[in-house]
Amino acid sequence: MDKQYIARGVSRMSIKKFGLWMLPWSIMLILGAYAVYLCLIKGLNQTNMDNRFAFGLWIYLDLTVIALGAGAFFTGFLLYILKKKELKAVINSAVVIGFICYSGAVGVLMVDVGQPLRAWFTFWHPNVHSMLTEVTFCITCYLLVLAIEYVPVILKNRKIKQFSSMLVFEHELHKLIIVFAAVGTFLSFFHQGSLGGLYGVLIGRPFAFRPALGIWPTTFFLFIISAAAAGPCFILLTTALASKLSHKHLVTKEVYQMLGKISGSILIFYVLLKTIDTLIWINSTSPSLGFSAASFYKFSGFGTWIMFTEIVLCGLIPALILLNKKMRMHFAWLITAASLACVGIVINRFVMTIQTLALPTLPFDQFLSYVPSWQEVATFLAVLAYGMLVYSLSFRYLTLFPQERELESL
Amino acid sequence: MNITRREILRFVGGSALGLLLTPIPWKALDDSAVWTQNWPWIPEPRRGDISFKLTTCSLCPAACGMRVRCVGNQPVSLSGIQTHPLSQGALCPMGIVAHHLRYHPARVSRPLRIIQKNGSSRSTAMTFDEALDDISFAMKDARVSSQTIAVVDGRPGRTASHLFRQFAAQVPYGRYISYSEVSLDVLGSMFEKPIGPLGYDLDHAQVIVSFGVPLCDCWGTPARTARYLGKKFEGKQKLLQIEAYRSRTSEMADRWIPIRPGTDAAFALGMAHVILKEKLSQAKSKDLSEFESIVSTFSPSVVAEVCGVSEDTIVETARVFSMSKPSVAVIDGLTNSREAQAAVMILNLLVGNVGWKGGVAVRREVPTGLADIKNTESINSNMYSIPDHSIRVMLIDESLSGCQLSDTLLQKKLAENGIVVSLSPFVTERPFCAQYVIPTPVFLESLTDLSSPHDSESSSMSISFPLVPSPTGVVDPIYFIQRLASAAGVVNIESGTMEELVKRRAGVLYGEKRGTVFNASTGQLSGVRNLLSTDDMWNALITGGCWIDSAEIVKSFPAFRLSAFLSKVDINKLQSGKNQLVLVPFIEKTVYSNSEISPLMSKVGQESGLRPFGCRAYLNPTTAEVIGIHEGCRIVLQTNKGSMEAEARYDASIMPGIVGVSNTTHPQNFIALCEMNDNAAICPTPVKIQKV
Amino acid sequence: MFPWVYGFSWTIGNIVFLGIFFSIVTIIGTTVLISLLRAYRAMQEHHAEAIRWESEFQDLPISVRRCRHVFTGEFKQRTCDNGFDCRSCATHAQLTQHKTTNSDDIEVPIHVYGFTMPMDRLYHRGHTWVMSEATGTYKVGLDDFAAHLIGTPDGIELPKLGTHVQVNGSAWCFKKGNSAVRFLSPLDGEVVATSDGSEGWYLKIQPQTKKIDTRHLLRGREVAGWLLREFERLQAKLVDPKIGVTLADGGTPVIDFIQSYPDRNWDTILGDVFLEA
Amino acid sequence: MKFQFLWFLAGLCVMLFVGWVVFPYLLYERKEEPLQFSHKIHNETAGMSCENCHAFKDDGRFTGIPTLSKCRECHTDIIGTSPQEKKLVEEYVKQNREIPWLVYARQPQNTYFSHASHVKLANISCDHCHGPHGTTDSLRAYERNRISGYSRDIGGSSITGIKSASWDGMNMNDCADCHNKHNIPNTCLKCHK
Amino acid sequence: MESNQNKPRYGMVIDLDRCNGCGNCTLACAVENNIPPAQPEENERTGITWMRVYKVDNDKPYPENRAVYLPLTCHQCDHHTPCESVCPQKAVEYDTETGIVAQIPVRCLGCRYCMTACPYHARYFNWWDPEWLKGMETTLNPDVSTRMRGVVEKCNFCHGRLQAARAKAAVEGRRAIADSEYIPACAESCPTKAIYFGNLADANSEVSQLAKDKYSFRLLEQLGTEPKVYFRSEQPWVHQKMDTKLSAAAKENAHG
Repeated sequence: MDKQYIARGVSRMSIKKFGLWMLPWSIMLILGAYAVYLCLIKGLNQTNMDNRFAFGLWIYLDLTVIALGAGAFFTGFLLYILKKKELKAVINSAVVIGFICYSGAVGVLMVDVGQPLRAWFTFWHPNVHSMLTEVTFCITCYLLVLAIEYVPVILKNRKIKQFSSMLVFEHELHKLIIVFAAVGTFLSFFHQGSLGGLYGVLIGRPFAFRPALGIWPTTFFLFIISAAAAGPCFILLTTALASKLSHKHLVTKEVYQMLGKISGSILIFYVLLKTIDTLIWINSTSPSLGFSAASFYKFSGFGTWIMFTEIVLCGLIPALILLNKKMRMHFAWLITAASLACVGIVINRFVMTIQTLALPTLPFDQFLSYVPSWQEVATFLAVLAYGMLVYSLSFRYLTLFPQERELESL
Repeated sequence: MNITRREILRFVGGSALGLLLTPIPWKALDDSAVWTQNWPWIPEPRRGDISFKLTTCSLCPAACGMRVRCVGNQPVSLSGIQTHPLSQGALCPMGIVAHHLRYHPARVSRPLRIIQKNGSSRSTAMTFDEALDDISFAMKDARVSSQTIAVVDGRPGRTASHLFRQFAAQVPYGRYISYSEVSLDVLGSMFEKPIGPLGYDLDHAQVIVSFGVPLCDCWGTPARTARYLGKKFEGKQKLLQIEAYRSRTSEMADRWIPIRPGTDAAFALGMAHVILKEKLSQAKSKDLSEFESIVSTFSPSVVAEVCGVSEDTIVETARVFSMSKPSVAVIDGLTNSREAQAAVMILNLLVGNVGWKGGVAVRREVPTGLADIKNTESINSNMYSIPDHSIRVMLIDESLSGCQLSDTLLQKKLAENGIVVSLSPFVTERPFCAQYVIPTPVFLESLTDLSSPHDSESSSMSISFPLVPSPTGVVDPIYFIQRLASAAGVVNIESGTMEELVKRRAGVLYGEKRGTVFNASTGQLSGVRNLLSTDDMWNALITGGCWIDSAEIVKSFPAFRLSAFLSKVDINKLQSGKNQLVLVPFIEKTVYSNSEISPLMSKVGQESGLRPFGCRAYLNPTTAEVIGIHEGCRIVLQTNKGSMEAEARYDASIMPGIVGVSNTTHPQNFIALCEMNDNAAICPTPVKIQKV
Repeated sequence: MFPWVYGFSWTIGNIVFLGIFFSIVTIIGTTVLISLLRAYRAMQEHHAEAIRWESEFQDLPISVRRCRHVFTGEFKQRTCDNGFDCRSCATHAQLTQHKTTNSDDIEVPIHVYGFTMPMDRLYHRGHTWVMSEATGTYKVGLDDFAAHLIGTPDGIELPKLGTHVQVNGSAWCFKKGNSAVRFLSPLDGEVVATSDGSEGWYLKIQPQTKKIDTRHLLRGREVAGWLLREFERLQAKLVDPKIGVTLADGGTPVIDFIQSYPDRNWDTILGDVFLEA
Repeated sequence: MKFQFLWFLAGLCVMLFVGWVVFPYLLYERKEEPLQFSHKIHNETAGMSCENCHAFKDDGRFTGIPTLSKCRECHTDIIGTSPQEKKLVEEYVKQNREIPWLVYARQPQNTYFSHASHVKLANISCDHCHGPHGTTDSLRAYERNRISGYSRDIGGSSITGIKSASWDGMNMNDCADCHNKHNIPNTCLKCHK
Repeated sequence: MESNQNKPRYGMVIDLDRCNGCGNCTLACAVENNIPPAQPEENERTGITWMRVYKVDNDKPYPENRAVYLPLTCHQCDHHTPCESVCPQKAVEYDTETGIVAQIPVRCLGCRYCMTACPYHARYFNWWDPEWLKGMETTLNPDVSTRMRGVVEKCNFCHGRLQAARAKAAVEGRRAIADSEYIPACAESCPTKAIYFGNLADANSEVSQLAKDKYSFRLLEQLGTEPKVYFRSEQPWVHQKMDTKLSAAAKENAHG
């Protein structure tokens, strides 16, 4: 029925089945929309955030998805700048993922701020010394870039490209895609970093504070590298997931291998730096602010195990797996390692956001915990649902994996 | 001509470009942001001339001078008058927000009839005259059935009080019941003849032994704490706080003596025992021998056992108390049994603090300038002298907050068909037992004279003068009593408005030519005799000033009986229930007796946890761990009188084995739990705790 | 944000930060604008067809994009990356330069699997042929393979007379079932006559130039090799998973494949055969 | 080709018209002052000076527009012939109702402005910000921005925000410009409360 | 950025040994600054209390348990003001004139980054729209604007009072104000005179004298943000708990 919209040579499930698949996600989205409505109309009292937990689930979510969405810029960078042709097989998917992550993040941010109608003040009266300003500027620009990168993928839809004008525009735009790849890389570099800087500059939070290299705290660079490491892993996982769900080979083994390899080599580098950074923090930074590093881990549930899990279990180990050719060849290992790596990043963002706020700074203050309200969770899930919907639609009607037709005809 | 899609698109494209070249998008963006900056649905402060007016706080007998900041005629904030001789610029938390009292959600502006039906109460508005008719009918009925008609006055010594007494004196079966929150009444009634109004002269005391009185927590004059601290740091005054809970006062005190709750009497008598044994007393009591026999059972060893302190502590305290002159022992009237109050007051008598500067001051009456009433039993009886279930009509003057009257006690004295008429600005949980509520003006609306604080050496008088008009429908208590009197055919009751009467009183004071007058606008204290006219006096008094009587040392006293109230004291009773969990109230009364005085009170309770609020039970961590409940979990407090749900909070400042609950949080269900002493005051109650 | 906005100051921070921001915005803006303008120009200059072919060719499976010189065995394996336009292909030039034209000139029609391919014409990779006429116009038609593959179309969409067709641009369309097939034009020129194919041809085309460049068209022996491969591909596609290989070699093939194998994915097959992505 | 562009131009022109003519007209709602007050008459005929009504109080506050009591000082009864005065006396003075003036220069509640420091210390004349208001014979209509709710005088008469005079426009930028000119520090708390 | 020579640096010294935790300061502050009362759901973590009194105890069991009441407000950090640098749109500003850290609600977009940056938790977010009892809105202070939902606010040493003092001075033709003319509501309302307020830049002022007192200390001094609120207590355990210079010195002596 919607055949003329589906690319030639690839098979998709029937429109009915597709509808059924979309249904739960749509419901989730609607529920989230309701939660958002509540937050905008009644105010942020709908959340469980408080004066101590000024940041909550949402900011954490933003940090995470943006880290995982880094695959978009990084793949683009590898493909168009470093000319890694193999990655052409996933670039479209990467772009869509990136677009989803960033638009989702920006959307949630708009709910998270108390006065969305004043959000543009940040542009009008920017305080360029604030990491958040850097983040805001870069993310909005980069979202624009991603949108533009998304356009050709859409225009390539079998039906749309019937219109010559569309096809021609796509063609011309695609010729210049390298420019966007370059700009995207530049922007991502800064906002991924600034997200790290966001916490690194908090002199008032000795748990997060890090000394500056140049004008940026070390977390700036750690975030960039960790994002670069996590991005490909996430692309790898999503691709694997997509091919699992659609029972198809979408890309060749080599592509998986390559993604894994790249990610692994960056990850090991990250783990190294992270370790050094942590050691410096334990032995110099934190004591100089009058806090023994140990004092941060004496609270139930938030022991040193987190640090271990983050750096060793979900950092070093996956890195080694990915770097080991034999294990990498083994698909199960590849997936495990990739997942671990992503989990590692997720934990890192959690520690930076939630643990930082949970820890007391005043000598007479206590350790506080926080449980998000259903409105927060619903909004969170809505972003997930939104991602699922956009990705499913794109997967069905657009060519996310150029190799698919080839692999199918075999 | 027909327009193609293409053409429409072109048109739209053109207008889109055009739009960007117009101010519309930018102006809209800007103005919408401006709109958020003036959030339409939040109130905007009124503009107007700023002025400062002076008056006196009428919330409690402390009668603090107040500087009222007004926008136009609207009071917007209150602060103290630094030069004020009594309040010295200090206010209590209630005083700080007293100007919000007018907007109390439970404010009433029409007389109400309240019908109680199985727990729930339904109120219907009625006219003033209807209310008057109903009440006078009940009074007639009382006359027929020869039942008591009582007027309860929580703030004696005012002009209004005098009218109440006139009323009670003349109406058949009338009783005027003054009810002051301090234990000095008990002391007074130990003498054979009344010796005039008493007051603690805390300022000149060298040693203060306080039995759980929140002296540094806005008890009495809010300026008290500052004065004490000043003396403390100069080493001129010592405060010994005897209390189970490490309260604010204990923190400030020089010495904190933790004793088991409810054993104050034992401790005091223990001290008496030492004082007598060590011949530290020269008291000439008629019943000394009788008293000695009672006290003999309270040897330090036994008392130490009972109170959970060391013998030395008792001995030492007794010595310090009796050897350092002047010294004074203080205990709170509302939260302690009468024998406890008596036991402590005895200490004052034993070491001869009464009438001694720095002890218990004997103050002179402040003349009212109104017709005298012959001193019959009907005008100086107290709650206890009234037989239970005898009162048919009970008028309670609650137009001024400050003094808490135990509802349980009222209920006890009320006849089955008895009715309670509350003269109150609100219907809060306080007059919940009333059948009629006569709306009265609140602070800043009402004119009233104020009697002396409990904690000053000499009598004083000040006037709370209205700065804003009271809402239509509210009536002044004296107008009500005058109308009721005429309805009941009482003839000799003072006529005239409050202002006239109070002005008359001021005139009389001026005539007496004694004492000094403080003029807040000049900050000057001047002798009355230096004033030019009664108007000077009046003007000074209605603008935050006050008249202070000159102190005089009383030479001779009537005889007194020490063992008057001790009949019921039984060491074994005090022994009992030692190792069980007990429920005790936190004395938060001074601040919280009217916690809804302003919704801003949430800042010191709900929003900061600074003061106990809500249904929270505070336990010592060790106790809590023994019972196995963790911080913040919901628990049920189970006494043999009932049960109540609460949230458990750890507090290391509480004695193990105690569950502390603020006596101000949801009083009904809390009070229902507790056992009452003869004073109908909450006393430590054995309690069991279950998790929800 | 701008110097005239309240609170702006010429600090290094502002200059650098906002400088970078504005240059990035400019870059993004101009790039989009450029591609828009280019697209507009391309449309004006009728490059649409060429561009479409270029982009479609990129998306064709490699199996389809074989170089013609593989059919003649000159290469074992080679994929064309020039959109089947040998006119501008260096490799093709050097491979063909020393060949004498008559070497592979043959008159007799070739028969492969019962398809007849007359040699009096040149073949396009999209299964159309060109035959010159005395009048200087060129006849364009479908080859036997295509004819058999499609059988009788349900409908034909022919270009208006006077339309300008170009090499690898779409020339005319068939409707078959619910899928449409467009045929690529083998040469540039103006359509002077059209026919429903009853006489074997569909278009008559008048090229601008007297002499037309036909280097990109298949001729002579390579036609056989080409058709062989095409047939193999078709066979592979038609293989019924259950039955296995059918249509015994030799013998005359069925007239209408689509009708005889209705359950196959014809959309894809026709796409592969007629070079449509 | 040309024809196609006509459509584009049409769209453009329509929008420009709407944006520059219709929009400003719709944006502001005009309200007449409750009473027509003539500064001219009060200065020239009655020979009053600005300070008579717009004075400072000892606590440093500026009276701004005087309250009814000020008017009452002279207008207890009708002393002139003007219908407006009649209205004043009958509707306000007699009934003791404050006159609900619409203040052109009213700043939002989040803004603090000290006349004292500007007039007494900086010696800025009234008309520098308020224009030749003191010589007018009548009160113009008050224009309220429908979206922001501000008086048009705050944003300035021109929709573009370009000032035609020192008193045209009283928004943050106008204050800031003057402060910068005399390099008075522009700290937020100076003007925001 | 011109030099801040001979400009006032307003600060506080709070004597913990005098504070009895009555809560006057909190209430006076709320009245002065139009802080709305709590909504029913509001609690210690979502409430707005610019001046907030904490009970700090010595972690010892009963009856050794001792406590002081610690009024905590914005410390107006003088150096690397943590909240200022992080605000994306200059809604937070260090006032070079007074050393007071300004929070401008109408510029704030409510991202709450400054709250995460503040080591003292002295910043509060308007989770609810402000609501007063009917009629109570007439008791609002015209010198302070009411804030809307979704913005951050905090103590500014009752800047409205400073403005009033300045205006008064201006009328009298004075450019500077005397220290005595300006005192925040909390300090004014303290019944035990535990809060001293004044100009720290003036070496002779009472506050700067007290600040130099050996029993005075600052919270989290090691962060190097130069807070302008000092605390004072002669009780050793307080210094231990807050781990102040004094307690450090004491430890030194104990060892050597």
